[in-house]
Amino acid sequence: GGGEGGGDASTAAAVSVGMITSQTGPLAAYGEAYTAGFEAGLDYATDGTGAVDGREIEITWADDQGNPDTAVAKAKDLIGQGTQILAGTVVSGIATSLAEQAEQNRVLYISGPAATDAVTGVNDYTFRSGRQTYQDVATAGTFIGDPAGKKVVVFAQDTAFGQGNLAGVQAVLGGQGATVEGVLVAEDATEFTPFAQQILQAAPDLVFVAWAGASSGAMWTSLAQQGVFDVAPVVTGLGDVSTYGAYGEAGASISFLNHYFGGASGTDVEAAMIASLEEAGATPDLFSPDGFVAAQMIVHAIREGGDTVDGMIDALEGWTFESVKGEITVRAEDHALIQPMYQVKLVQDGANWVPELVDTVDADEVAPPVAGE
Amino acid sequence: MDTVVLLLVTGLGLGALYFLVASGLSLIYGLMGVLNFAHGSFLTISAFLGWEVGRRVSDGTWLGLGLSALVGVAVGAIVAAATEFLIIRRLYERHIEQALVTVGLSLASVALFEGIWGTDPIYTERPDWLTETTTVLGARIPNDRFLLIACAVLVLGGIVLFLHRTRYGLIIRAGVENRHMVTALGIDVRRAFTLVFAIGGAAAGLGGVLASVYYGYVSAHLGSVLLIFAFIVTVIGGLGSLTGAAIASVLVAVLQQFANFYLAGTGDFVVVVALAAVLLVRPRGLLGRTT
Amino acid sequence: MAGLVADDAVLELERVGLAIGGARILKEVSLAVPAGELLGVIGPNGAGKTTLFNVVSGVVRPTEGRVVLDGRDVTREPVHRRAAAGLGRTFQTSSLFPALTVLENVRLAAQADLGAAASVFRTPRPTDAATERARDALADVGLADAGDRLAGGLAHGEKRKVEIAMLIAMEPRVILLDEPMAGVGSADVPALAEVIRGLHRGGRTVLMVEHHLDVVLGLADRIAVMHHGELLAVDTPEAVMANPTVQSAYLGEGM
Amino acid sequence: MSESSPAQPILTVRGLTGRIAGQLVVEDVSFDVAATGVTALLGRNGVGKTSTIRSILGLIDRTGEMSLAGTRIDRLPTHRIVQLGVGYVPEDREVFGGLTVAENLRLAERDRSPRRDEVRRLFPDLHDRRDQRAGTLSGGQQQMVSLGRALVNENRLLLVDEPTKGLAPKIVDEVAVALAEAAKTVPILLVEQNLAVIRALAHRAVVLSGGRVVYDGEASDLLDDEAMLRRHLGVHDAGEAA
Amino acid sequence: MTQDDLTGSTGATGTGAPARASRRRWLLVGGGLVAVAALAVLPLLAIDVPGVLPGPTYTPGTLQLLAFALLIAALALSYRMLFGLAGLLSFGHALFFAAGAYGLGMALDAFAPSDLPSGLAFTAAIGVTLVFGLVLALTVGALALRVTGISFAMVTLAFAQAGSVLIRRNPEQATGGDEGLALDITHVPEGLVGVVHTRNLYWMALGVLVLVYLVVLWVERSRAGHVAEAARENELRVRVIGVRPYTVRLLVFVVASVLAAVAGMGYLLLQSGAAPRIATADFTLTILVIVVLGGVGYRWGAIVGGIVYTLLDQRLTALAGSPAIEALPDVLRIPLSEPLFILGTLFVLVVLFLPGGIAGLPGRIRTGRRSHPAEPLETTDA
Ligand SMILES: Nc1ncnc2c1ncn2[C@@H]1O[C@H](COP(=O)(O)OP(=O)(O)OP(=O)(O)O)[C@@H](O)[C@H]1O
Ligand SMILES: Nc1ncnc2c1ncn2[C@@H]1O[C@H](COP(=O)(O)OP(=O)(O)OP(=O)(O)O)[C@@H](O)[C@H]1O
Ligand SMILES: [Mg+2]
Ligand SMILES: [Mg+2]
Repeated sequence: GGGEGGGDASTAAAVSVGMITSQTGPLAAYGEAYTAGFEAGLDYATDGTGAVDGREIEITWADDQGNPDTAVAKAKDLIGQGTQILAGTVVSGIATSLAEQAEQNRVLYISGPAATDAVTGVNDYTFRSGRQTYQDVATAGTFIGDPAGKKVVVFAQDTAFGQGNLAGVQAVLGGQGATVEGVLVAEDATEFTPFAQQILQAAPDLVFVAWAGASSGAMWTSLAQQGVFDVAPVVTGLGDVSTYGAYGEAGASISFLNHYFGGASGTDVEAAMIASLEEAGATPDLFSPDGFVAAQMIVHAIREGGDTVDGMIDALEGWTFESVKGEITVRAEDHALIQPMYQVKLVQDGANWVPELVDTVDADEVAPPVAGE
Repeated sequence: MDTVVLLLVTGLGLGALYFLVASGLSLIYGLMGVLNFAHGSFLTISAFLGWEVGRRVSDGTWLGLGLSALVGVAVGAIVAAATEFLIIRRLYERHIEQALVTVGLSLASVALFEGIWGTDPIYTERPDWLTETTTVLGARIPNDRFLLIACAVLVLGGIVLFLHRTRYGLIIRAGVENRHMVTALGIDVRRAFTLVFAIGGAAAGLGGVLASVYYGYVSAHLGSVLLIFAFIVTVIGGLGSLTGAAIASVLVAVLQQFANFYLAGTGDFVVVVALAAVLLVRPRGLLGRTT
Repeated sequence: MAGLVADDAVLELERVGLAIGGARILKEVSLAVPAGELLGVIGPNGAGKTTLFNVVSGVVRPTEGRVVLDGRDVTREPVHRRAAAGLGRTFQTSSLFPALTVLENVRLAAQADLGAAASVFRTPRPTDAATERARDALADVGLADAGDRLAGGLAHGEKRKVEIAMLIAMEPRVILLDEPMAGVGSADVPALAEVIRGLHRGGRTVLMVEHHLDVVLGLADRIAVMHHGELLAVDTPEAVMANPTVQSAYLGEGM
Repeated sequence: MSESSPAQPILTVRGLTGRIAGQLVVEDVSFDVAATGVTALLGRNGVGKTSTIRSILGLIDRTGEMSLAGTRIDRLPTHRIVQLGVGYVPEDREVFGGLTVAENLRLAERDRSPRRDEVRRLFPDLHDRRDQRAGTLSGGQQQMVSLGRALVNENRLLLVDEPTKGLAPKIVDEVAVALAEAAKTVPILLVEQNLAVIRALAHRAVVLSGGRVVYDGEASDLLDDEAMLRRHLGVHDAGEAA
Repeated sequence: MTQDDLTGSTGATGTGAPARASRRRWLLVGGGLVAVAALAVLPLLAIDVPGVLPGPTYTPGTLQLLAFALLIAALALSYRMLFGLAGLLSFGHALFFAAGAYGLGMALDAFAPSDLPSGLAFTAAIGVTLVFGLVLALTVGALALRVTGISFAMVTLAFAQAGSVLIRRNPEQATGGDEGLALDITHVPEGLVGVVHTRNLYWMALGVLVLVYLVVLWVERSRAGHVAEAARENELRVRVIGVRPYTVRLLVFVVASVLAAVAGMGYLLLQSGAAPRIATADFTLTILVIVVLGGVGYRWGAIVGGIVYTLLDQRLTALAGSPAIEALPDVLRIPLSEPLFILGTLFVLVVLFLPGGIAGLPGRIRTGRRSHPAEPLETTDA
């Protein structure tokens, strides 16, 4: 640690950063990957000192338990104790609550892997460190070449996540001339066979599946059983390592869009991150870059921000930097994080399934339109 | 046409799963007045242990599945009997407290399962035949639905016979009404009640293993997902009526399928409306006793 | 059938019948009870006496016939409406609110006519009218000191008395008593009989099912005899006792 | 009629104390039930007669010493006591309303060869209603089921709590006859408010007052002594209800 | 159902020796006032209770936690009235809490574009939400109360489930679905926004609790309360006295539900948003757990339960992540690092060995007696 930088430390006060993420609760595994990525990023951005220009970064970790009430309470506690920067959370609902707190209390907030589009452009104080739903959807669009005249069926759960994906596809691919049809399934539904039938009846050119949660195994089985893979390419987002086995036999037939998997980008920064992660006994995973980027942004904000929120916002807006996935830009207008995405397939390796990169999708190609315009 | 067949048969399959959970629930409630919120946990633990054993012996084969089922049934019965013996028994006839204890148990056990097996679902292997389909009247029906239906029918028949053909059945039915009087006739009623829990737990255990086949995973929340519907089915069928629970299971599941498909995913709402409607017309459920 | 009905009848049954799943439990029971009468109802076990009371009080709806209270057809009215119209009853097995105190039990009955909706939320006071009425009613049955005990902890005979006290506090005009003496110790029978006589003397109409014949004979103006769901006879105590069917079906040899 | 000498009571109760919810309902009660005939347990409403019987059976918390034919029963659970040969007719009938009459009786059968014919002879009405649910029976009919359940087995002792409550006079006679007949073979502890029935059946009487025994002796001595009746039972007219 | 050990006083038994009773009453009133006053000055003091509170009592984090606890206590109190007094075991109480939170949130959203004066718009939003809660309660209550006992529980569960699904479905983008609803602060008084004003939010929560307490007290002491209590014991008997239990129950149900909605509104303001979690059956179960933990027999039991539960939940989570636990062997570490496991187990133990809940503890110690109010699950219906 760089704790003993005597003279400097006495002139420049420490900066307190509040990290709120799931340590327990349903998304604890994501929280863990994010946390590991953050530690690696902090190491990288501060050259292992944990300090910026001699100023110690004091990090307080708080567990949101996947519960917005807890998260808000923790945030208020942290803000009350003088925290200037908040970051974190995998849970979209918590991210929007924290964004709200950031605005009410004028602190900087850098949201975690939560994918909701709502965080982009929500207010001046809120930034993001991961990708957003729109980027996922746009990546899916890259699988059918020219969408004009094609028919796309979105198969999703009838939740904010699923609806967001449908809206995204309508905006992205519909905007490019595709006919988009949604097959939305009640979140609690357990029987997907009839819906697989419904997809078949629609005679699609591309099936986009946006699914979260435990029922995905049963869902994929149903699609395979009813022969959906025989009629059109099926695209979906590739989740974290633990889900690779969830697709069963169907895994080989699915075209995956992907935010990140270990080894996807091959950049130097990635190599540094993986080395750092492995040293800490962790493995790179879907949300490792989000944590890494968050650390980079925080360090940058402290370094250039002049200790005021407005200064930090100014420092981050429009900032372009090298990160795990390559070159990343914080768009000034709405704080969207412009970054490349990946096309991936799963291949069987013994008893396991492993991802294999098919193509990298340019950051600009999948950049969301400016929010609020 | 084939869509209708598909909806019907898959509805029956789902109904079978509901029934496997509801049968134990209904039995325990009807006979002992205990609203058992821990029933979902019986199911979950059976599914987990069944899976652990099955995969170690022979993953994804009939032998493995058979073993899982056996272990599931045994675990369900033992855990349920132990629950009754160690906890419920101390609160005989204090029905509210009994229900409360089971609430506490279910909260604690789900947390414990999460601690042991993690929060993510664990995907399971099953025999190939079960992942294939059979075409019935043009509809491609997944084979595991047939397995579910067959098991549910067997369980229904078995329990009905037990209750009406055996002395234990008689004791249980009497003990529900007036435990003191049954003991005053020289019968150790507590043993009968433990037995009821064991039977209910065994049905849930089988349900747990089959649920893991149906969903393709085991997770700490497997039981809670099914429990609410099992409750609804139990009430619609008439508390304590096994046949009622069976009929209601099928009705609810089929209704749910059709509503989900044709009425824009409104299956859950339709079930709620059905529950309210049935209770308003027949406050004691379809086959509930009318005294 | 109107001819049967006396002008001053407060309670009339017109060809009341009840069938449950093929079993005819009441058959064409017609009866008119004039105001102020104490009518004893006797009959063998299972004759349908309790069922008759259930039909009159609205707990069970008859499958045939009409129940007329004060000239008004109440056959389709629910229990609480009939009670509010002045019909009180007790049950064959005591039925109190076990977790409330004796006084609270009786006070509930006293304040049953809650009056205007606004008064529903009014807080009862130790001194309000309903409480006074409840205390008086308890004193009438000799339980003045038992007000603070929990009703669930009373012995059988005491429960019976509390039930009567609840009736007194309700001030109904027509009262149905289902075996008020059952389980009451011989020592207390005369006192309880006196209480019932008092109920009646106040001008109320009382119907009483009772197997204690001496009590019935001592109190009743007329006696109705039921057998197999039918009304065999309604007559003066002397005439009923002399009736040979009553002798054989109900009284037996006597001890 | 006396395998065991009359000096050997079938049931001895010493220092029995019973509580319901912590409240004392039976206090230091001691008495014997003779090995033959009917012993009456008397007292005014609420003195604890029912509670005494229920304590003997272990249906409420109790302490004290009790033996049935020499076997200590104060630590046994209810069902074990009953299995020693005790028949119980509870105060409020307590039939199983959801079961049929036949099922109620079948449930009570403990013996290898239960005395079904006996019960059928005593209560022919029950036989006709064997498939009716007991909950729909009239009060008196339920009382018969309750008695039938006790009489269907061979017993060493019957505990009978107010068997004639709510019965029509004719049935009261019949029940009394049935009990008298039963008493020829099995000793009975009988709680009863109807003094006429007591007079006809009981040999001995135990009177409770305030949870304690205040009289223990010959039934006839008690019934013939007006002063004692008045004092213990509050009865003014001993010849009542004759 | 035996009512053997019914000794728990529900507080509605106002008889007894009048002089002693009135002295007791004054003591209680005085004690209550002191307690409220003590709670009210907490934000001005710096009391630090390590291990129980996250920091000194004036800090926003602690005040936020305490305010949350007070609102949960208010909700529990309203539930106790339903369950403890009227014996109505509802599994849908969360629905009304959510109705308050989401109702106010959506109303504020709807009024946001209007240029009404803020004070007026805020009041109007509250008014609209109250009416919404009332209508919802009347509708659900009128239907659900047609049945009793477990069936009632299931109908309320089903309605709450429908409400929960509806909220998660995010119809017309109105509820925010899984992501929850953010509070639109356009018309919210400035004093209730931001961490610097956490103190005001705390006082608001305290105000809600006091309000709910007074209303509950009033209902329980009223004739309607007595009838509801009696109907819990023996429904047919109440009808024979001439009262329709349905009406009284509906009354209690509606009052309890509207109170829950009031607590829900407080929750929205405190949290600056609403999450779908508060509409789930699990949340109702949590309230039930709180009420029982505190002691069904006592009004203040619900309050104590609410506060204890919230603090415990928070502290156990802190404990679960602590190094001390991490160092334990698996058999101990796994259960101990799951706060819900500990809470669930604790709850089971309380029900088994402490039937009166926390509030019953003093009485038990005093008399050495068991006391637990038992509610008949299935009321008599003919
Ligand atoms: N649901 C039912 N099904 C068949 N029979 C029934 C039903 N309900 C009541 N009964 C019969 O109706 C008859 C009348 O019963 P009720 O209780 O009115 O008799 P009662 O005259 O009050 O007798 P008791 O003096 O013994 O109380 C009885 O024979 C009873 O068995
Ligand atoms: N469940 C109970 N809870 C509290 N006290 C009770 C309970 N049951 C009975 N008691 C009390 O125990 C005492 C004895 O009651 P018990 O029923 O044994 O009297 P009894 O002699 O059988 O009266 P009866 O002649 O009326 O049947 C009564 O004073 C009563 O208050
Ligand atoms: Mg009768
Ligand atoms: Mg008695």
